[in-house]
Amino acid sequence: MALTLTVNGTSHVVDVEAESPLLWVIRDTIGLTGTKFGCGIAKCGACTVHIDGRAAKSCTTKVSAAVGKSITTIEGLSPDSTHPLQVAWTELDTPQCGYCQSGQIMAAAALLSKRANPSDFDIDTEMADNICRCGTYTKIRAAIHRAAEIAAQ
Amino acid sequence: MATIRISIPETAAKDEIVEIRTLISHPMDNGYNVDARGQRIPRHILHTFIVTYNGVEVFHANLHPAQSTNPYMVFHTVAVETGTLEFTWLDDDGSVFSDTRTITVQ
Amino acid sequence: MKRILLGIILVGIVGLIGGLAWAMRYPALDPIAPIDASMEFDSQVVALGRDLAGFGDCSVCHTDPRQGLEYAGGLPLETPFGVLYTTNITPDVETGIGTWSEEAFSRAMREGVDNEGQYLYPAFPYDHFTKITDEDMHALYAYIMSLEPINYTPPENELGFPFNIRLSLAGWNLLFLDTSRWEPDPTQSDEWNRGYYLADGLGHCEGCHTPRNLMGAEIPSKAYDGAIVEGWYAPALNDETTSAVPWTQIALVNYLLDGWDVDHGVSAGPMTPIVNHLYDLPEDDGFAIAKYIESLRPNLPTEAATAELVAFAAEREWDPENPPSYDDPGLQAGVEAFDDLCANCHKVGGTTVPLALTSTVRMPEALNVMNIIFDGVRPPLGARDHSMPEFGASLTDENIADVLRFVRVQYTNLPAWEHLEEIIAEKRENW
Amino acid sequence: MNIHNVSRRKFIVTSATAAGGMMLGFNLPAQAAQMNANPWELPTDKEGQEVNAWLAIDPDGTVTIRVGQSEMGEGVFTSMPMIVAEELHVDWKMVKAAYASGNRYLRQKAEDYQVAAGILNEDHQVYRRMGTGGSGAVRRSRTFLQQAGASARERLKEAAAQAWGVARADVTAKDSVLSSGNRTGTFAEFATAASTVALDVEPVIKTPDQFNLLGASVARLDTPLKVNGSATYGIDIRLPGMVYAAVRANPVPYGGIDSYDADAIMGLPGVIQVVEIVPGEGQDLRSGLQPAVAVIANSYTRALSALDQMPIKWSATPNDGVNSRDLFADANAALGMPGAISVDEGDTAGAIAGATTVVEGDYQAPYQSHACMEPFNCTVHITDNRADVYGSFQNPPGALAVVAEQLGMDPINVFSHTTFLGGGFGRRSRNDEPRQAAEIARQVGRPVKMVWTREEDMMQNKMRPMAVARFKAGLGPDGMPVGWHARVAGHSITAHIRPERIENGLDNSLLAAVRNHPYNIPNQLVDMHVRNSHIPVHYWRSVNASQNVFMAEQFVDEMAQAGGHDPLDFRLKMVEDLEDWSLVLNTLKEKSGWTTDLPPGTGMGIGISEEFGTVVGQVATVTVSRRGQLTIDKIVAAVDCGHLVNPAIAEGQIESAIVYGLSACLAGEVTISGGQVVENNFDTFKVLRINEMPIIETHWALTGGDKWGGLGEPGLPPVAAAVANAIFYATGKRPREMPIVHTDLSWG
Amino acid sequence: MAMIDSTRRSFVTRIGGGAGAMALLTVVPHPASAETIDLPERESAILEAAFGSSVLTPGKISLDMPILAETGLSVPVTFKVDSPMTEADHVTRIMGFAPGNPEPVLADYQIGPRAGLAEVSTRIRLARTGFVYAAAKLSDGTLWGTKFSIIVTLGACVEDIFDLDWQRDAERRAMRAEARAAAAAE
Repeated sequence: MALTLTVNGTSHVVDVEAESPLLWVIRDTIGLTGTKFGCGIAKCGACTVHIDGRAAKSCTTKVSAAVGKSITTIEGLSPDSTHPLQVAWTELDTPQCGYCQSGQIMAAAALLSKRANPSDFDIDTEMADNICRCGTYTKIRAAIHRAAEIAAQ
Repeated sequence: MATIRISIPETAAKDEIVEIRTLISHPMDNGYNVDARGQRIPRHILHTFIVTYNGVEVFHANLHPAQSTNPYMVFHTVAVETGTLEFTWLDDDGSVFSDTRTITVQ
Repeated sequence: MKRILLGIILVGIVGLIGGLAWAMRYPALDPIAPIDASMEFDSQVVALGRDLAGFGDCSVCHTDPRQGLEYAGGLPLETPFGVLYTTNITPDVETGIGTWSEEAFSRAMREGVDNEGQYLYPAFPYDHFTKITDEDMHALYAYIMSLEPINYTPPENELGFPFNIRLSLAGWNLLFLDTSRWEPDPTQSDEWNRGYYLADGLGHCEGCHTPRNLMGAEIPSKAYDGAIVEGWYAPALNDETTSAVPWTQIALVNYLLDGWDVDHGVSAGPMTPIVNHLYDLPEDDGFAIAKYIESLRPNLPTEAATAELVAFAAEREWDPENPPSYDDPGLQAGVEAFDDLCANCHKVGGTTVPLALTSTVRMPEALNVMNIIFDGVRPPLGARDHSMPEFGASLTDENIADVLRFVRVQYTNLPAWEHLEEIIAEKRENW
Repeated sequence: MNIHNVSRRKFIVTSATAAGGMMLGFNLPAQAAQMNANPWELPTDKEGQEVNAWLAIDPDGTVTIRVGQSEMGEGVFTSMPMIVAEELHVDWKMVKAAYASGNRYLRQKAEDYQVAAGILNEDHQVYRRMGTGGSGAVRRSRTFLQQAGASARERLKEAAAQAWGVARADVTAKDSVLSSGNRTGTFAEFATAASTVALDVEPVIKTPDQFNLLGASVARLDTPLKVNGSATYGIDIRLPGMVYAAVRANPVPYGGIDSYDADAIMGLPGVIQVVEIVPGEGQDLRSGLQPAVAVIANSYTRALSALDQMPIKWSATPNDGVNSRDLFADANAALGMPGAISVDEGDTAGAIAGATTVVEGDYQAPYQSHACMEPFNCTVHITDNRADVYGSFQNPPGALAVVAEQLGMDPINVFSHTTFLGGGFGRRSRNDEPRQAAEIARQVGRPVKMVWTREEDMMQNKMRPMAVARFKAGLGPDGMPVGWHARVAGHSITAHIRPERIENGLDNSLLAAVRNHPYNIPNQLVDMHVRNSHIPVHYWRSVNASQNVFMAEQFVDEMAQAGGHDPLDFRLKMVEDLEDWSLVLNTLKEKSGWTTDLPPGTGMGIGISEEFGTVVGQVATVTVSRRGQLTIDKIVAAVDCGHLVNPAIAEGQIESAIVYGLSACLAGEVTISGGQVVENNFDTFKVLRINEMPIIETHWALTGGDKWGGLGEPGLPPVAAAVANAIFYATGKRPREMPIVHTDLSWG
Repeated sequence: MAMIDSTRRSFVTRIGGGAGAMALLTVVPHPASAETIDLPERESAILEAAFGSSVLTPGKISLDMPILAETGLSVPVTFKVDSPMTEADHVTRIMGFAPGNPEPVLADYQIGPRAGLAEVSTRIRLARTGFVYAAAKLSDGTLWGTKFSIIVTLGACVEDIFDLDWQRDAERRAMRAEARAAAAAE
């Protein structure tokens, strides 16, 4: 059936089943492949997007539940990678293989909106949903602190 | 019993060169494979493949462990006369597999 | 919440009349010059103070996570008559309690009166802290005074008339404050008494787990019956408990120190910071508190009854091979929503606690399961691989109501939860 | 299990970057992307002038350097171009990267200047080595990449010299500028001439002391693409007219399909067809095609939901009864019998019999999964007599060969396009999946992207082998070993992939880090048993060393304790004639503040091993509560890989290997039940998360010289041993089994 | 793909811009620049026994096989000899060799004029990257040969993955053995 989704500020009319996972509508139907598929059961965080500013696992979110809401993906975080997190991520060369990093950055953005100056403990518990098999966690922690600094300036 | 598949034209013009394709199912254990305990699985292959045309040998292949599983062979012969071709494979364990085909030459 | 509002108004009137007479009772105490804690106190005492502050969870209320300035206060506490902001208790001279003498600190903790003699609001559990021994009070003071001073002035309290008049609290103290010192119960073991002291004093467990009367004070006759606090339900710890498997001392130690127990589930909500503090504290004290809490429920179910519930849990756990189905369309919608999301982990062969055994599913209030669906579960320090993602943005309110109805029916034989739609709407509104 | 903690009893955690060691400062501005989001395509739209197969120079001076290895996080898209740039004397800011073409690797032999310089011989392919594995990127490509840069540089100088009528020796090349006296010119100007000019003698490549770019922590070229979601991974490929395939094979690996009801789902939205994959007659299982069934639809989610709803009956297999318990019992039984001998020096049995003290220890490690973050996928597009295969390949020529074989096409007409890899860790050097995609594409007749669910990825994974080991040693009166016997029984990768290399049961790779430990023990006997099951196995990060070091280095600690030695000094004594091992151990001692005198519940442990030419030692500091809660507080690593190309990337690899190793030794494992994998997603397969991350410090202890060791994998094996040995000092208990979660660590 | 100029040794390839259309490639079997095809020792001994000599003149016989194989378990190969296959002038025997295999001989066919065409196809196993050789004996007793370089990818890294570690181990053990011997001598 035809549904209207607002992704990164632009609206898209998509002809998909209401119970399709939002992840695959974003990737296959709309074509934004920055949001990644990692597990399909909301346990790895690679598919994290924002729905009305809150972090959500798009692999287990029905597209029908996202209609009428503002969806933000990694491509929509900033037009030219100038979001403090993207600047900090680049400055510290945080990614290795990079596959999980879209999810990490989107989860970190949701964290920073809740906690402007997160401690290591805050980062550890809030980001525990996002797996990184390359083990870039030390850099992720440092980059979130750096992003908080940049945002504060 | 090993399944054998042979493709050969039924009829051919006199002295026409015909292509023959043969396939026989056989594990062709080359003696270098190992079992779950790492012990070599003894060699067990078809070592010879002979084709006779009305009794005359027209193709003779000595097969070696490098022959892939289910030996597949394509070769040619001259359709000299109507007759029967006999295809014979000889197995390490002494068993013999064979099949025949006839060809009519106008 | 409505009952508490009425209660406070009543108290205000009584307090006003009596208050004037009492006003002279609390003089202001002279401020002291700022002290260098490292010189003043022995490091062992400061370390003990840090542990005690852990048991009292002082930093939980006296820190606004959005700022991340520990002990500097500013955390808004929603109350029916307005918003209270926790105070800055760092030893900062200007904005904190840098000029408080130990006597002033001790008076505030025991009688709810600040350095200038002003009454403090009972949201600060001085009715429990009054039970702290002098030795512990000294250690707490030493620790607080050795904190990093942070110059931060929390926002003004937003209280309407007459509650902004602190004098009215004199009446509240008159009625409900018992400043008698804590006495061990001779009939119990030292371990039990240590647990009792920590739970009743610093731990102020009753602060959440005991219902309050109209005047907002804990009802002694209903100690540990369970109560709704800050949008969560603090479950009953006494015979009123609805947990399937009895809470043994070991189960309580696992839960209180590591934040999860194989027979009861993972801590969530306001309980997580508490278990995270206990995780760091001496294990013997953890065992002691568990001993005391265990004793709150003398009448245990028979082993057969427990075994039956455990069998029920195993039988009801979601089996991917043949999932449950219900004729009632509402429940069946709940089955579908559960299947897409929750059944990925909460299933036979999964690593989660069978849902029918978890305390949250068996509670009389749906608040906790609802909050967990909205906000997920952040992993406690003692069980770092036990976490659940937040699904608030992934589900519509209707989905959540369906799941709650289904969970209650599938995993318990207890009465259905009521007014789900209202609590979900309220949660969604200020989520 | 809990890892890392902020608390009184632990070390006070410093926030911000806790990575210590020699980390060069980062003063580099955020970079624009230095490659195409599709890394196999040109980074610029201009036709660069190719000087040789490795580099082309655009008119604006941009130099596109080809990368032979696959970028899966180990930074080859930065380190390989650095090696070429070092010799080329190009301005690094002008360097961009793109993958070398798998097809061209096939068609073109080694270039003349490489043969003339004696670096390659004429039968080598032009890009020499396009597989990525064995931590070999730098050490196996360095020479011909340096030669590519040097020969291009000298040709540019020769072209300028001829244009200016001067001797080549009077021309200098620096930061993309050629100059002689007052005359200057850019690389771009002389690129065309340089591509045809002939040199009588090829330049000699630099020695490490002459490096100036190599050794600097330049920013990674791929980072900008990885922070805005634009980097293309295999799973992201989108081709016009492409359809999607969701595939499922028998959960018991290599099991067959009894029946499936395609009609039941044909009517579902978007479903196009159902494809059955049948291995060719006699196609040896190692070649990868397993019986499977795929649903083709116009979107992946439709294909997958249709596949989930299609009734499929898997046929019974001879392996339905296989489970981990029996496999371990069978392997442990083998430890009682003499095995195939790999090392036999002196009279080990006699030495042990006559020893003052005898020490024994058994250990065990399970199957382990790669669990790359990017589940398996592959896209194949067949046109009349050409095929294009897109994917995250660790071995592009392999993928190309597999597609050619499956489609019966001449490999010349098959083109592999490697994307970024969402993790490889050895798993993606196996090409069974591209073969499956090719078979689907052949039947579908349209470009098709096949994507595996996480469950399929875990259940059909080619696992890190399981293994058990028994050690026995005799110590002399001075407590030092006089005889050492090690016996390992486990699943052999070689027996699975290249059985003909197993002679009378001996597979040396199964004994990595056991047969070639460096300890100076006079009498040594090392033997092994192959114990394979139907579970396919393949290379996993650091291969067998990942379990062998957990076992061997714990036994070294047991010998030290039995002999009354400090474990670190014990090791130092046995390697005092080895410069690199001694330097690493002494660096560890100093940097970690090594001590075994710690309060109960806290412990420090050591683990050290050498793999792919690199020595890595680690000291772990752990805390265990009385009830057995384990916290990994800190890991200090000391590394000797000889030289560093990019220290920041190198440090990232050590840290990455430590985290990957911790995931595999703390709680993550793969168990087999009913012939199939039990842990098929991240709810049951436990990996380390950020809240379990210890502090990690990496210190370089480089002995330089002609040592060029790998870095992607050697950092992994020591961590499990260091943690296990630390747990012994904290609790007195020795976790003899991986993962450690199986051992009750409660004490006191 | 950048424009590629011909270089002396490598094959001529003209590739359009980008990874787009490809001009047909000519793949010439490895030009045998040498006067004879020399086989490794093991193989030439067998050839000597079978053909009476191991001196092969390049030419007349060709090997048609892919230049790349993944597992090498089932590699299609066609042996083709340019011969009229008449009574007077025909091929009597064709043999194939793979030095990289555990056993040298790949194939051994005896044919004669009755074949009419000297062309045999089959599927063989190859263990590793390297050369495949083919030899033909004609009725006039002359011997002809060719060789073909093929890449086998799977298992390519099997043999060299631990090469550096085994070599380092061997050096250490040798050094220690020497030291022990020297110590014993004193």
